Amino acid sequence: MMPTHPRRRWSLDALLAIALLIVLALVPVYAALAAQPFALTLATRILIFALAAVSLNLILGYAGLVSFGHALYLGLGVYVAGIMSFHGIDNGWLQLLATLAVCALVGALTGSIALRTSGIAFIMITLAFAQMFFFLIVSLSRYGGDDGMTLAAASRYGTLPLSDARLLYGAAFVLLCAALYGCRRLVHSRFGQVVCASRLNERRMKALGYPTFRYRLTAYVISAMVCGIAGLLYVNLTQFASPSYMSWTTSGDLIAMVVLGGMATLTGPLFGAVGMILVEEWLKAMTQHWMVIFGPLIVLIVILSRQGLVGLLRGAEARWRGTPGGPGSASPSAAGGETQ
Amino acid sequence: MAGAANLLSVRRLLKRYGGLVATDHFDLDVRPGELHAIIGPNGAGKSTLIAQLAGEIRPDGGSIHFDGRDITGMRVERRALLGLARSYQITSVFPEFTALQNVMLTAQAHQGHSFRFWTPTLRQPELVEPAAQALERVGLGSRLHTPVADLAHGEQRQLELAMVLAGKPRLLLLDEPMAGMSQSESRLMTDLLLSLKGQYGIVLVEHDMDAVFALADRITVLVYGRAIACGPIEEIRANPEVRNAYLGDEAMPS
Amino acid sequence: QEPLKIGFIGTLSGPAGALGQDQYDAFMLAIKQKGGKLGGVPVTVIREDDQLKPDQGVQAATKLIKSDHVPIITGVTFSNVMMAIHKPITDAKVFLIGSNAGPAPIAGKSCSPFFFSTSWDNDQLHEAGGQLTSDLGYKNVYVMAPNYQAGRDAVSGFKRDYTGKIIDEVYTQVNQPDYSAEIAQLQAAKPDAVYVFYPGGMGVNFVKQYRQAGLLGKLPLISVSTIDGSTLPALKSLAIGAITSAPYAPNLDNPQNQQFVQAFVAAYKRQPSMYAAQSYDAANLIDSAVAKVKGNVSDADALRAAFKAADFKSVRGAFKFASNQFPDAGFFRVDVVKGADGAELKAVSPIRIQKRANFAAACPLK
Amino acid sequence: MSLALVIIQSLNGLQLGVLLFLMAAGLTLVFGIMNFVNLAHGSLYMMGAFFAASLYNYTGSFLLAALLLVPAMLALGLLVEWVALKKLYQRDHLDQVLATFGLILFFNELARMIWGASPYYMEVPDFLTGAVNLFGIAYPTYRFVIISAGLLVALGCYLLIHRTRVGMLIRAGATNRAMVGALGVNIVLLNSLLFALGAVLAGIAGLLAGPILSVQAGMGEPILILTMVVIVIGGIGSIRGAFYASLIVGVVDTLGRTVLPSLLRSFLDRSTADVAGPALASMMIYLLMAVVLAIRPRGLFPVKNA
Amino acid sequence: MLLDVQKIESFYGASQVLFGMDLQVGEGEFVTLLGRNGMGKSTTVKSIMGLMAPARGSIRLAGREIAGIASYKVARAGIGLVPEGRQIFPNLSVAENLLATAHNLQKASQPWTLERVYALFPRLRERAGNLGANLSGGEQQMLAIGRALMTNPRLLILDEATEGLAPLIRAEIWRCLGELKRTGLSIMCIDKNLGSLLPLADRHYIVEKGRVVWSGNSQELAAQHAALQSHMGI
Ligand SMILES: Nc1ncnc2c1ncn2[C@@H]1O[C@H](COP(=O)(O)OP(=O)(O)OP(=O)(O)O)[C@@H](O)[C@H]1O
Ligand SMILES: Nc1ncnc2c1ncn2[C@@H]1O[C@H](COP(=O)(O)OP(=O)(O)OP(=O)(O)O)[C@@H](O)[C@H]1O
Ligand SMILES: [Mg+2]
Ligand SMILES: [Mg+2]
Repeated sequence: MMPTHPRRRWSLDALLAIALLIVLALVPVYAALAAQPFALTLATRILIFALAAVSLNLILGYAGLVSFGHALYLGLGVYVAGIMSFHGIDNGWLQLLATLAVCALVGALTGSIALRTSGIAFIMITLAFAQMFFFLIVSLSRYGGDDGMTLAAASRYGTLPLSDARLLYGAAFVLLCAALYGCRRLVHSRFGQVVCASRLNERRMKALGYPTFRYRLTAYVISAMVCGIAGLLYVNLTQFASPSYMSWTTSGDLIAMVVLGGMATLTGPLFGAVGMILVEEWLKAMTQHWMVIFGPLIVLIVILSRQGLVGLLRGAEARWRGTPGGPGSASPSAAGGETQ
Repeated sequence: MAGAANLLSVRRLLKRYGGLVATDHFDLDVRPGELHAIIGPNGAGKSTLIAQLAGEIRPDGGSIHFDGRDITGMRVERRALLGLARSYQITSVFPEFTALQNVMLTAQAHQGHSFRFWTPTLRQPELVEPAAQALERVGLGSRLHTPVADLAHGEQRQLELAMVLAGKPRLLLLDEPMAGMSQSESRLMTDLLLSLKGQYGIVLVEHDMDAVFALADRITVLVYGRAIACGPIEEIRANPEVRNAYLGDEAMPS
Repeated sequence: QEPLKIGFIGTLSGPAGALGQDQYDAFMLAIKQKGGKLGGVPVTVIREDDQLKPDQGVQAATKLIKSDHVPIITGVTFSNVMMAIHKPITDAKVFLIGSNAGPAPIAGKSCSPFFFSTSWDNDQLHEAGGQLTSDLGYKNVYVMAPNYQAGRDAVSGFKRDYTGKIIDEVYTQVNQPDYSAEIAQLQAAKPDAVYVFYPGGMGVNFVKQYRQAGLLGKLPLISVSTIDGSTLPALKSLAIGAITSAPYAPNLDNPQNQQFVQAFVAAYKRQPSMYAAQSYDAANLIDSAVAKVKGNVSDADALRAAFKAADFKSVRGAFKFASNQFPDAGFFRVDVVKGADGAELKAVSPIRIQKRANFAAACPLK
Repeated sequence: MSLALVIIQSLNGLQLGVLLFLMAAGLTLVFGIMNFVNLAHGSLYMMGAFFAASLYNYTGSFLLAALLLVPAMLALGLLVEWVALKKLYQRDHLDQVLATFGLILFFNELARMIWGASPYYMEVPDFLTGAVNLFGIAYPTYRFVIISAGLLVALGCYLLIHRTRVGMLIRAGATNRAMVGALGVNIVLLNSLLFALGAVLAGIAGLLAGPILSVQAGMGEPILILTMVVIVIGGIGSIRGAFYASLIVGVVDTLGRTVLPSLLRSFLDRSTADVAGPALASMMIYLLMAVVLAIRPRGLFPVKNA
Repeated sequence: MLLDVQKIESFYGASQVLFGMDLQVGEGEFVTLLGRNGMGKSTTVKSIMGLMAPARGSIRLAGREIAGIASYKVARAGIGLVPEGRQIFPNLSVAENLLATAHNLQKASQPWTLERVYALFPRLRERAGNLGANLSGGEQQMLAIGRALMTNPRLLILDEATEGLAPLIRAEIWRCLGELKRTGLSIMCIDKNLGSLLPLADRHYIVEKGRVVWSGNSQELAAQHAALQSHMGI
């Protein structure tokens, strides 16, 4: 007997996300036609941060591990590429491999200590590890220390250098789409279900026979590795490696993107990254004291919406369709039950 | 009485909280297929005992053997995979998951490791089917896709049982499964447990004496962490010490 | 006439926002004084805040270059931002007129024909400090700086022109709030004088605590980039008695500076800092160069030659570019003395640096 | 290092610890006991310092400034709580992290708009200037004031939380707000007042730190991170834990800064030691925290509950 | 009439749970709510207690409208709650649990004290210094009752009054409730032990799908027991 599934239906937020991806895919065309190369740079930044946010969402949203130090892995990606090219290794594949290896290693090491704690202590210990690496990089004067260092040469994939803006953009776009799709599969897979359920009730999962620690650690490591890739792209965008990439405010920005977009939703990090960066740019253009507006705006969104932008969309959709949903009713989405 | 024939045998189990001895050199044997009830006043140490059997609390002394194996120091998740399944006194499920997903988690736990990253679980019949069957068995067949948060208290208790069953357990540790149920539902649950009886070893902790007397093969009475009596129903009912310490008038045949 | 677009990048927000603000205000003052024009061409300044984040700096630079198509960018407060944006800007053949940060590499092997500085290179600043300390006759000095590149540059620069003995050199954490432990430590070492480099808030912390330990006035304190126009308002009389080595002080006795200080005070109700002064110089440098090429900024070679001539009056007095396009300009002993609003900075005597920075030699430009 | 110096440095460590505790106490009320992650506590500290500095500069009296500061911070705390945070108690920590992150941005910029971007002036009051001579090293009198103020606050907080009925209610409310309300306590008001009390404590920390530190926008965050490290090491929600952890962190940090470099020099060559010393010293407390949490995941003095 | 609930309707999000509940509790009366699981008994209690606001309908306590007001005001007006699932404060000791919210706003002449509660539940005295989290389930239930009594209510509401209690203690609780009733306290009780409730209670309400489907006194209930049992599953 195979029970019937609830009917599949594209939700509003999924449709909007697809529309957004299509718009993003057209940015290079626009940039070329309108002679606005800056638009491409901005959009690349959005894609890269969206990728990092997707990786953070995996542990923050689905696994319920509030990491306040995720910028660490962004920074590791940046510095692995930076240091390798400093020593004349600009082979992109090698850099990618090294980034993945380093992030996995650091993730496994710090994760296995951090995962012993939970709640606020977890928030703090992830922050502490990020700070430790921050200070470590600051003291490496050979690689620029606090001042950072210019990327000696862009990563090269065969004959293709990532310093080509359009190539970089393409790579970021493809990787983001892949990450989104991968995340969707992952969350509904056996592994994903275990990770989500461990967030809801870890003790019960143990009683069911799951060694939860290793599943959560694996999720943490996967997330670290994906974020490392974002770092690798980022250093090619800015052509510069700086310890400030792994400062705690960057971690805060990433959290803001995930939460404002909608935690534990597939599309949330994408909306979050796009929204945050665009609003920031727009406010900056308006006033020097943009943060006086930006800060309260964050507070306002947090208060008004429990599920971030995606939550607002779903609420609107529910009202429009006249079905129960939105805040108040328990949302199965967080369990990975959405858009099966 | 001891020996390999016992599914579970506990010897001189000891647990202290500061000055309080919650489990005091406690012995217990559960035969395969036996329903063994544990009763006793509040704070006697029943939940503490169950938690030690399940592996959530580490005893300070004594031994626990399951199916001839010493599991005294074994971790919770290993015990669960051996077939030791427990339910909680306070309902403990995954509120944001649907009923089906909850039960599928149990099934999944017993199908090897879960480092499988790609196929959606809802498209894996080897998970969905046993889960749906278990739900059917406890009477939740129509609630498969209801998020658990929307289930009533009693239904959540039923779900709790379905989760236990889906794991192909060999010994059930049930801590007050009737708690918070109305009489009719208690009766349903009693019937359900009756239908399971004989297939699994069951350790039942319960204050609902109607249920205990309807179900138990043997009863152990726990007072201040110590077993003061152990035997078949009639023997326990008749025991004046038990009546004094625990039953009061309720044990009178009605 | 098509206005000339000039990009300004500075640290305008965050704790160090005052520095960038000084640079910006002075730059705008110069333009205002010239009727909204530089070199006879009307200018619009496009302002970008790097938030003291290198990636933000790069982003701002990219925007200025690719989207606004500016031919000239000025400002840049901090070394790390400068390191990040130097290459992208000069690679795009856009002129970068730095008015503060001067990290060693861009004065040396990474120098670029498109980069000019109206300030100094980091080492130069501290060579002057070392020279001053020697001149004052202190034989045993205790040296302190924050533990980052600029701090280490500071100490190595100091050592180059200081002839006495360094009892100990101590590197403290960046943005450390409390120095009481270090202050106890240095008292125990019994030096003749203490030399420190603590820019921004760190300086305020250090000097306050140094004063509270009763040391200021007893144990001479020589500092660089620690007590300046941006931090003095927070210290006021607490800093009286400190000696500093600086490229600028509001009381420098030249006509250009006198009118600058007067105009700056009138416009912004505060004394100009060295950041303001250097940025004012940058504006005047651009003014002179644009005038020389008659507003035709598209001819890069001509414009570069015009910059190189440095045909303007610096508020620091004599000013010319060395081969690496960093200035040969004055440094001064500047004391903190009792003044109008509690305390003011007063240049006492010029410092003659013995040796030129050795970076110019490393720079391939001639 | 001589014995005298060791004593002085321990005193310095103690003093830093007490300063940290002043922050940690207020934060523990809000963060540990109300179970509300308030990153904006650093901003309240900053506002306290600015208020105190302005009041002091305006009235010319430190004591008067201190007196006026309390109602000012109370009002600010109530306002912030009422406008922005009231709705967030029942939300998860993440929403709180984020909203208060937004508040940090707001307050830093606000301070910059009101008081300017450069550090703001504040000095030690005349009657507390001067230094005591300890073993030939001048030790500022004002530091003793900080130490005693911190100890007083520690005692007061401990008594409030553990010896009064309000304390019981506060602890009860941390785990089950709805139930406290259903038993007849105006938990909304209680929480507002508690938050405001946290703000006052932060303000007092700002007041005391103002004369020795630079009062400027953004001054709250470095100390906030340190304080949170303290709280986590001590065990979240425990005033006692926060107190001991503050002292431990203060001493470890101070000795790390002073002893470690000379220690390293004794067996590494000078230049390596100069690089490694400060780097290690700056990572010291984070290492300490990692070690503590690896061994005792709930901190040194965990609060016992479910 | 002490408590008068008229036609209240309550929702969780968009799903309606109460469809016009009506019930009354007189001064000094002992009333029970019966019904299968999930029928809305606890929701009724929460609505009365101000823990959720009913969308429609009125709730009067001694003539004063209390529907929708904050729960602490309801409590102060004189309702004491023993909630479903106990909800004692895990990080407070037993004594603190009792003292923290104690008050006597109704000016009861013989207010509840620690001593009286301990006399009622001697087990609690033994465990007085223990944290709430470290109590057994039954001890927690006793504590929850004691805690409600310490607010000196005029109306005591017990949701699942004896859940998880041993038979002896259960009997003890029934005896206490009887005694409390004699002192003039009004009681509203939800419990499944009909046998014990019948001699104690004055009137009964049977709840089904969010409304009252039967009400009557104990004799009537006893008389119709069999029929009601098969229909309503009480
Ligand atoms: N962590 C702990 N620390 C101290 N004492 C504890 C702890 N856990 C339980 N106890 C005490 O141990 C005794 C046994 O508790 P347990 O929960 O096992 O009782 P129980 O038999 O299940 O009672 P009930 O039937 O009421 O659920 C109780 O007196 C309880 O207060
Ligand atoms: N927080 C909630 N969110 C959504 N639905 C809820 C919630 N709490 C209860 N319900 C639903 O409301 C209905 C009534 O619940 P209620 O708890 O009032 O029943 P009850 O009569 O007290 O049952 P029980 O005897 O099991 O306690 C149930 O169907 C339940 O699923
Ligand atoms: Mg129990
Ligand atoms: Mg109920």
